[in-house]
Amino acid sequence: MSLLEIENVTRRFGGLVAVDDVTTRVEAGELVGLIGPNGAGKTTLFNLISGFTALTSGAVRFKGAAIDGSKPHVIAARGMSRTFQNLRVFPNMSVFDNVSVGSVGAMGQSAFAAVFGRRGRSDAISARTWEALERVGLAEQSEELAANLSYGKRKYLEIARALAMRPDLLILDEPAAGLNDSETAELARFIRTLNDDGLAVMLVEHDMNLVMGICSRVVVLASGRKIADAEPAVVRADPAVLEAYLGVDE
Amino acid sequence: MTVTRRTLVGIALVAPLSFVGTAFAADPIKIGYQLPLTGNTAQYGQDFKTAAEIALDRFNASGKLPVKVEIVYEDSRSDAKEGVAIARKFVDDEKIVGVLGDFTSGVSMAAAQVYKEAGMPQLSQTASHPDYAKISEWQFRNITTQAGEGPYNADWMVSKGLKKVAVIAEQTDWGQSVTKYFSDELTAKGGTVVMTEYFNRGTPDFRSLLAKIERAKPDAIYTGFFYEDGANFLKQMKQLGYAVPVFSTSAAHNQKLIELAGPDAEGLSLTTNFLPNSPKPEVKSFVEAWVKARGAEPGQFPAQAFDAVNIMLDAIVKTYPKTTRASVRDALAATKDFPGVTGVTTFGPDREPVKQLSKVRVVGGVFSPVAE
Amino acid sequence: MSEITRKGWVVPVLLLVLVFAVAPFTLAQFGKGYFFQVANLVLIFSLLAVSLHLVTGVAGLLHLGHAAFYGIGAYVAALMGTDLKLGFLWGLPAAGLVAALFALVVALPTMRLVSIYFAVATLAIGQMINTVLLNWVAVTKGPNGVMLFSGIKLFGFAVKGPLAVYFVVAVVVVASIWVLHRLSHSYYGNALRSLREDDQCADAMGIDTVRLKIEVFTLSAFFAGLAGALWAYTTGYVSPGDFNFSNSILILAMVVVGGLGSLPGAIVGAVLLILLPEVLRGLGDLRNVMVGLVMFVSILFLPKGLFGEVSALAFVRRNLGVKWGAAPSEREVGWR
Amino acid sequence: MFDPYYLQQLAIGLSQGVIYALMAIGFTLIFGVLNVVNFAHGEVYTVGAFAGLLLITAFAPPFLVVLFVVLAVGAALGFGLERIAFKPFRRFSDEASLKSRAMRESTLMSSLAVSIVAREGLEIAFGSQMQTLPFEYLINKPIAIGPVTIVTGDVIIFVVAALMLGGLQYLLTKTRVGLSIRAVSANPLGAKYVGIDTDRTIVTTFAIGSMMGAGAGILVGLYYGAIFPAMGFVPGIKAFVAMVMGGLSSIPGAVICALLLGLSEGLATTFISSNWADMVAYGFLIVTLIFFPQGLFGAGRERV
Repeated sequence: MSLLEIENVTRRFGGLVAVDDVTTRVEAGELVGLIGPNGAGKTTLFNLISGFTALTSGAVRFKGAAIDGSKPHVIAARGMSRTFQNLRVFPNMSVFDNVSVGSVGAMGQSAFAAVFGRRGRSDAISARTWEALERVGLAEQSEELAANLSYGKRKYLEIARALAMRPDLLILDEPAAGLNDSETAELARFIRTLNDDGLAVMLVEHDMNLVMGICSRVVVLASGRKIADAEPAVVRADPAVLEAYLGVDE
Repeated sequence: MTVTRRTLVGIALVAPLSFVGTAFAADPIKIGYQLPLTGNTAQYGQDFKTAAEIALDRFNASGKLPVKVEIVYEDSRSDAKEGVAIARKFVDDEKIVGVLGDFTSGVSMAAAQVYKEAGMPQLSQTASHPDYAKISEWQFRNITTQAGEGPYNADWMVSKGLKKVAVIAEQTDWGQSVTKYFSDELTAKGGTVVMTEYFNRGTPDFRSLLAKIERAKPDAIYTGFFYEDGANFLKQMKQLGYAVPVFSTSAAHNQKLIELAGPDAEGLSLTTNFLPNSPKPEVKSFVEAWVKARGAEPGQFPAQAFDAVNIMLDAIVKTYPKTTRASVRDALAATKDFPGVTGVTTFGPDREPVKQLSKVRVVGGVFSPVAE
Repeated sequence: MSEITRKGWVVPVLLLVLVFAVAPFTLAQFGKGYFFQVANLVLIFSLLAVSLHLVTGVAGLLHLGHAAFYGIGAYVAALMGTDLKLGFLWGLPAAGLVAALFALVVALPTMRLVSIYFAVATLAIGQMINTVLLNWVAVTKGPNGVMLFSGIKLFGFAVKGPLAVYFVVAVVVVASIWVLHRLSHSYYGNALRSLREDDQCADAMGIDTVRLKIEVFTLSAFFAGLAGALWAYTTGYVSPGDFNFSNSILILAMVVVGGLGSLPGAIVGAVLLILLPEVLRGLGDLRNVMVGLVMFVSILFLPKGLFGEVSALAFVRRNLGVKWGAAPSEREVGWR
Repeated sequence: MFDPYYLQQLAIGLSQGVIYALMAIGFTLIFGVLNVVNFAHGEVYTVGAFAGLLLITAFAPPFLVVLFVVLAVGAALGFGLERIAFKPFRRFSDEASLKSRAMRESTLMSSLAVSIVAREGLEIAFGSQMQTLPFEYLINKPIAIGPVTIVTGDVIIFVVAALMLGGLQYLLTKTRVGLSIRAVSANPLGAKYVGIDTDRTIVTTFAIGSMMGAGAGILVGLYYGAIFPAMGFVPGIKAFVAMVMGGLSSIPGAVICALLLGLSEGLATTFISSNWADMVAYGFLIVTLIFFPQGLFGAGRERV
């Protein structure tokens, strides 16, 4: 049983087939890249997996249980957390509070506990939050307002928020978008270390180098269809992939 | 810095004491008047204020008392929150021996709880809630309630052979009492209420309701509205080309009704206890003063306020120099055959007025007395 | 830093001293009833503003019908007191619970709405509840309102006099605000804030946004209901006009003027918008124009409120709990 | 055999709806561009009516002159309102402010504050009572169409509303100004980048929207013969509701919903009672929103 199984997933928007009969999987502890030219359906596939968009047909299983049709928060609570293509931190909350939302989302805190609860539970939430903050190196800026962070730091903030949920699978939607080369390289190293610690990661990326450099397997989409699914070296040599990229003139 | 603050605190603590110290006999006696001077019902409150000023100026000029009487006006906006705060304020002011107002029953009754607790006589010129005077022995009013006006109207209509009546009234405590007392008497006299409906005060469009009334085919319509809703109602009735006799209460007795509705107000019948064209001298002089101040003839409500102020002043005169809240209350309760512009007022044991009603009809753009 | 932590008790104690000792003592100096009445109003509206703050300020749901739940509470307390002869100790919790129950029922279908659609739904709910209060004569006594003669009785003792009533109101309001404070400054509160900032994103963080919205709407209505019961018992007469749309807007204005998202701001807003019209009484007819102008100027120059959320949060943290910027080893989770 | 009574009630409900529609058009236009609730729109309506009243009592000009002067006053009011209550808040353009709800709600409150000042000011100047109007100006002469009676005002208001709607659609789709309004409404930042003077566009929108509001005010004032400082409150709420029901950005949608709202009130009076009419109208709104969470004519919410 794979960690995440995607079977014959299709999504239509009106006449447009955004994702067309895609089948793939993510194993526990794997680092999978999802690439494709613009409009290939990568983000749509992400949204299908994380419950933000409903499937037209097909099935998605996570840890063996069907999750298609589940609400995003249910899927998240099962251990899959995600980031967004266009940064979506909570700008008017502090860095700590941003990340604590991930912790509280995973652990839960009832209104009653918030008022009358003893500190134990809160300490657990707080500990988890600090752990995530330290992991991405934002502990020093925990009091800063998220809106005041630099663009690069906000990327890490979003990842920290997802990590605070202690997911089994982290899905990253274009994490390197808008970063320069050295920042991208640093991010790549960071994602690598996450994976080294046993966290399964799936990332959508435009940046071929990033994906090819760190992923153990690469899935290629073009016009909603899967055209390749193999190790980076194999994909790089695949004529269909080259055609897809060259044909669209990426 | 510290010194200043200490001084300020000192002044703040001493100030009220010094007031008490300087109080002596020639101090004016004060009456509180809570009324809406701003907000949606400000027009009524402003009328009351003008009427009260006329009454008070005359009183102070007459020299009936060696000291002056003052009226403290406080704006309640017809908001219970503010009304209650004002009531506390009046109660706190030792020199205030009696309170007039408020305009609406709702605010009057909220404030009445305070007056009841503190023992302050309250005389409302307009509060018409059936339970208002029942709150405590401190509440008085000089407006006839619908318990008197409703049956009077019902008898009038039955005597004219109008037995099938549609009753409409605004959805307020007053409107509720309009329909209740009228309908009880009408059915007792063998008439039938073919339809009863309430509308929200300030409804701009009565046409749906009018069409509905027309369908019920009454002989006449009995209405519980104030002049503004009344003017709209009558105009739209004319628009729809619907004509049946319309009867109303003293609340609609206002010159503005005729100004707003114009010829469409013709034929409206109503009861009142104030006749501005009455030959009585007290009425004449009040109307003159009013016209001087406002440029138009006064309606029922200002007259009501004018009388309320005079009744209160009369009670103060009777008790002077031992004027206290309790003595004023007793004097008010003993008011008998007080000659006011709205007729003779006597308070019954229930602190409700016993008054004479008159019938008027709009003829040629004026409220004209009719004998039927 | 740890010194600041230990000072955490200072501000709350100062506030308690102010509410329970300084204020009543000073009020008693100035007058007997009026100042206490205004103080009661300030307390009641502080509670209303803080309860709306939880929905509108923290969870970011523009709520235009809050006064209706306040009204339900007032009517429940008043009707229980008159028709059922159940006094303050029954009426107070019942007012909160019934208001909360109503909120829950209306929240279930409407909480999926977002942004302005939600706002207009709350407006409609508020108007409908008000229409019912006004027109369902058989139960609510309609426009006649309900008169509540029995004052506050606690365990057989009648609470008499403005000072005693003030203390009862103050205890209920302070306890309620404490609860609301704990709610808004907790991880639960952070989850609510995430709804305000980006509810889809919060969803991806495992937060059941619809459920949370329903919860917070219901909780807020509970406290509005308590405020209603206090109003019913302090005035002794309730009528539908006291709970109309204008009052909803007044409460909203308090929350916004004070600083949307800030609990101290909501209280500051309530104090200001209740006291201002009273202080300006001397201006006569002009006073409401002045209230509008003050509101306008305060929003113009301090659009994030007199007591903006960010500064307020920093203030709360500095004074009531741990300094979060501290290195992890020095951390001490105090107020969360 | 259909009872003409119901036809009459339908006609009354429709005429009520047209009045709400008249108000909703300007409201929706402003909301569509700025994405903020303009609480002062009701006061523009009221001030428009008072401007007409002053003109009538002072000079007694012909009806059309009154209407055009009021429209001009409305445009000026819109300009002033935008400058006072909305423009100052556009100085905050940093991200935290743009996303901050406090900032978004601040214009709502500033317009509320302006509306309080305007209403209270009118009350001090004119008193809160209904003003007396010369009867020859009232547009309420009955017209009988078979068994149904309507009045001249119904026709005038219907024609004006239709002209406004048509004119606005033309303006928005066929002219340069309309293009920039639509651009600013779709994406203010993008519009700025392609060289549209957003500031000017916004103020133009306000002027046009307020012109319609003021025109509605005097028309309805003359229709009912009732002009008073609080007259804008109820139509303001109803226009707001109609706009939301229609899906926020669709002006024809708002008009249709305003008609539905008027009809539902009329029918509620017919079958239940006039004091419950509001209940039916708002209940109708809630049910609509439950089944169409984006309003009847709204676009779906953008996801992720």
